[in-house]
Amino acid sequence: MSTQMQQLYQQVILDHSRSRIGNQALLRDDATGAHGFSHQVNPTCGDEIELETELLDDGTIAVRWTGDGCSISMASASVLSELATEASVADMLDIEAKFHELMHSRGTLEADEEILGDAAAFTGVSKFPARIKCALLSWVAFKDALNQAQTSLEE
Amino acid sequence: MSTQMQQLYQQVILDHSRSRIGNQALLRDDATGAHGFSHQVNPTCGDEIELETELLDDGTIAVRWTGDGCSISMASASVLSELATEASVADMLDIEAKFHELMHSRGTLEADEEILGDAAAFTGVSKFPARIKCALLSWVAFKDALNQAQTSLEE
Amino acid sequence: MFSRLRNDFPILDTRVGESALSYLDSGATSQKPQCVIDTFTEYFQQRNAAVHRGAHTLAVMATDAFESGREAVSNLVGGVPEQVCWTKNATEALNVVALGMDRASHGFGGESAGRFALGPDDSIVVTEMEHHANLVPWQQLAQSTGAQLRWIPVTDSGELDLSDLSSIVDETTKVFAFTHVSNVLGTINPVKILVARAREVGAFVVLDACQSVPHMPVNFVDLDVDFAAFSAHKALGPTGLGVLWGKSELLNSLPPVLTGGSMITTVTMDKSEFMDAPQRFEAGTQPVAEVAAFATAVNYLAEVGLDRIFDHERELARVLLDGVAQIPGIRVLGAAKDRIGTVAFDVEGVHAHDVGQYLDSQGVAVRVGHHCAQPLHRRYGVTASTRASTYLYNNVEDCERFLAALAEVRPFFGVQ
Amino acid sequence: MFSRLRNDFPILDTRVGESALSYLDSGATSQKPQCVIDTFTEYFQQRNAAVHRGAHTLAVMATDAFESGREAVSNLVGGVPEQVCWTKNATEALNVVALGMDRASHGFGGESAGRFALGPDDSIVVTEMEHHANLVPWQQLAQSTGAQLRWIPVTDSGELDLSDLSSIVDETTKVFAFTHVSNVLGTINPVKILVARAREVGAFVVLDACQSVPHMPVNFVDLDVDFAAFSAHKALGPTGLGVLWGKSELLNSLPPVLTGGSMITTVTMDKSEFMDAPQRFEAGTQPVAEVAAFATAVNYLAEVGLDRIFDHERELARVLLDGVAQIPGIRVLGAAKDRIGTVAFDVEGVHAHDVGQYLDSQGVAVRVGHHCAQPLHRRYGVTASTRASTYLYNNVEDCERFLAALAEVRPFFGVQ
Ligand SMILES: Cc1ncc(COP(=O)(O)O)c(C=O)c1O
Ligand SMILES: Cc1ncc(COP(=O)(O)O)c(C=O)c1O
Repeated sequence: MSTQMQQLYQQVILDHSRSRIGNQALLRDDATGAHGFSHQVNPTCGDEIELETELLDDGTIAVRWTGDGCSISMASASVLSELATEASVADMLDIEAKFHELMHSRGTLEADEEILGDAAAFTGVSKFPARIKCALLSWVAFKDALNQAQTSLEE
Repeated sequence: MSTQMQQLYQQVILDHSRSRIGNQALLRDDATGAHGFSHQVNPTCGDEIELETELLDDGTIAVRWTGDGCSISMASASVLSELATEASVADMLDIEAKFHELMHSRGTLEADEEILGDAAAFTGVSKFPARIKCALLSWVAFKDALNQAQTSLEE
Repeated sequence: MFSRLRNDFPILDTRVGESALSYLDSGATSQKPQCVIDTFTEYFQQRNAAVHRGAHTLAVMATDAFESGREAVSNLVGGVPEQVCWTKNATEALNVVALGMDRASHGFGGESAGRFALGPDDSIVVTEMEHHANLVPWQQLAQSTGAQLRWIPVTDSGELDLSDLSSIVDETTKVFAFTHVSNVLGTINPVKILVARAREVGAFVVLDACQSVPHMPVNFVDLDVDFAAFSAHKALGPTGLGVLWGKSELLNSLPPVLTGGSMITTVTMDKSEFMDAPQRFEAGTQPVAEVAAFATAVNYLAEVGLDRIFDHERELARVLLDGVAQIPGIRVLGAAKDRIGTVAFDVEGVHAHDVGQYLDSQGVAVRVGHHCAQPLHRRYGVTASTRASTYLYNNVEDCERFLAALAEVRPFFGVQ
Repeated sequence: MFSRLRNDFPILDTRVGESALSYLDSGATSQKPQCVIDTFTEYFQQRNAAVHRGAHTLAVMATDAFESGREAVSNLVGGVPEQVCWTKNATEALNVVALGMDRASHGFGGESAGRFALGPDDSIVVTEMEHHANLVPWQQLAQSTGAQLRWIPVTDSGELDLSDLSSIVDETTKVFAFTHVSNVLGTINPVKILVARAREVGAFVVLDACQSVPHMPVNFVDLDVDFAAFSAHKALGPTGLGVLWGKSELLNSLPPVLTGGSMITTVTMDKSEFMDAPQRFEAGTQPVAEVAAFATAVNYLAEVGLDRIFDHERELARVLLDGVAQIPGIRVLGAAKDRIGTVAFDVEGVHAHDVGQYLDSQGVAVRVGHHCAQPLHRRYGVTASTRASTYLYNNVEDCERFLAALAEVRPFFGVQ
């Protein structure tokens, strides 16, 4: 097995791809409080995710999602959901930006594990251009949904 | 000067391209007897010819044409007109077939001067694929117009 | 002979990381023999020029190369050179037909184009196994004209379900467009039966021959189709070139879609008149070097013999299918007997993307995703599959390397 | 430097019969430097695969090559890579805009496409010097929508006659399509003035940049055009590739014309949704090897510098014009000061075909005919002309050989 493959499929990723934190029924219209929803499709492979964010009173974000996709995309959604339970909105936006940057680094950046947590395990993905979109799919949905949640709060 | 050029631009051709037998006003609706008309365009260069045939009582064909084109196409129309004044319809169809064959021979056929007369001078043209259409333009018009003249006779 | 000709394809000797390459993605695009690559070099070094409009020597040589490509193709698929129109890919070719009919339906092309006009009382029939290229343009035509879009369903075993053929293709049907061979299932469809039904109701037949022409002997005249499309790049030829083949009389009355230079006779500021096929559909500077290279490819295919290629690939298909059947947790999509060397499958518990990635790490190149056939995948309850597809340069070793790697996929991802 | 780079073009060393070659037909198509030819070889030998949809290593390399082509082009002409859509030639690019508007006029593309809809109260404006590629598609659009087609006339000196600009381009004008540089006259049009007028009336600007991008520095963002088109083959690149450049917001709301694989997000049997630009306009397998080769060409051009190429060709133009003026019986079409190295002319008493044939016999390759600009030729009272056109690899010797041969034409045909 090549080291690249081991870097790509870290055990953390394989675990998350199976455990899938946040992978649960969406509340949709039943959700209370400030929430947002996003549906993202990766047209090159048909992978998709539906993701819902809810701004909680303690300042963290509840993330729920359902989706169909490869281990990278599913693990990424799971890691995202886990991070959200412990981070403030500002922290999550920071993590999102750092993760985005990491994914486009083509393996040249080192991940800040302190900030990225389990998401640091995706460092190897950045060397596989065809898989970057997989890793980012849930994050794109998250940013979109969060944006809506914040907007609904302002109204 | 290359021999190919001399073969292409035989003196006969240059002479015909200037004297232009048959190059005269068309009678159009004023024509009497069995006649036909054809308009042909060479889309690659915009050359065109309008050609009229009239079946004469002596069995020959009067050819009148106006056109705009290169020396090859103009000389070809002139030679055609000249041949028509002395040939029967059957002879002309034979000449047309032989000329057509000669033009597509890529220089491999020898022209039958007995039958083709001045048209034999076009042998060199067949080695210039881009010029074959020039040589054939008036003949295509002739065949088309003659066909019409014959049809009008039958009616 | 097939073991020898492998040497003609230099890319097959490249390495993927530390592994040798087993290229099993020819359904997407084929690799090129050195002679095809050399034709490019030779063309650009010795006879590159704009075709048709030139009197100079280079232009004459370029025109020769261009026109002899038509001859090579018509020798391959039947008919005369004038029936071969160049497009940029098969997708454009199919669009030219669908959009030409669209234009005919909106009054273009005069009286002779009237036969191509569709309206709300008409229907268009496709199949559930179509590549998007032979589906979306017909959806667009239906939307534009109000015609109804219908389709022949696919059975569990990956064949067309013809039980309702005569009610799906009926008197309202103006166009029947279907693929000769499925790019996912590998199934070879019974063209003659489908054409016969189209003839009964007077529908035009449009054949997507993308996956047949490269892999088996095909003659469009014998098949009696009205239009057919395929791509050079899947048949040892270059990218950037496709073929629209049609019956001359139909081509000459179908309104052109792309207009401009080299397809007109007379242009005034107000109005233009169009040439007959093939130029009618060849607006602007054409892929001339590509045509020259494709002529070389077609001659190469003819020399090997498409019947022999077909047999060779059928053998590889058997190796693939037998091998895959031995590996637990693999579901092959479709099970047609009449097929080419294309096998798509679902690996239980592992997404196709991950399957493909693992195979790639072993030097085995396959395709993953929906293969531009989303409805067909939906039919089988999946959004994506993994597809191995062969060509004349593949050998049993390629298949075995693929099978060995595939057997390791579920263990690697911890699925049992 | 220009004398050295001539060695990069192998075809320039070939012979025409017994003569050396002076290639003065770059207005039709350019010759290719060896590095562009090598890119083809390298691509097909080392990284050929279908792009985007593949997880395997070859597919990733092919995708990289393909996408880096967009970057090279956007560096050349301005904007970002997503504004660069690949087509098969400039003609297709212009058609995609005109036909996209046609489809918008027939209800395609939803609300956001409404701005592209034309009707009988609207007008489309072109010029009398357009190549058929930028005229016929607009005629078709006018015919399809009932819009009026108008044009800016050309003066005797070969420039646009702008005296009635504000009445020709008026409040009814939805599209103003014009060429940056005439392919016959060599005239460089005052784009900024024309764009300014279009902006006053809210018309979309479509620029035919076929003859400008290869020969001078051009930045579509600075010029503030909405859409622009050019071909790779005229700019040292391969055949089979063109560029449609547009403002992103406009590209994303223009209905696509060619539909099929790789340009959709979701497809059901009934309905499809389309991606944004550039994929929106790239249905089917794209000319990938061609894009890779064109990236090499663009980098080559950038290295030489388009400002220097422009100066070099302007010098050659002067040599040509001065020389032709010395030869009796030659009438040059147009006399614009602001021009590229393109000179078209009529030889009194000798048809252009014969002129070209004679020049070819001396190894000088020029173009003869109407150069896909019949209305412009009619404007000058001729059906055909002879055109010499330069590029960076031409030198003064080419011009002198051309002039020497031209001087012999009338004597050879016995005209005085
Ligand atoms: C000004 C102009 N516009 C459009 C075209 C058409 O380009 P293409 O034939 O590459 O589509 C050309 C060249 O033929 C041209 O010179
Ligand atoms: C069956 C089938 N039809 C159509 C196409 C489209 O061909 P292209 O992408 O070359 O236009 C393909 C290949 O992608 C195919 O396999």
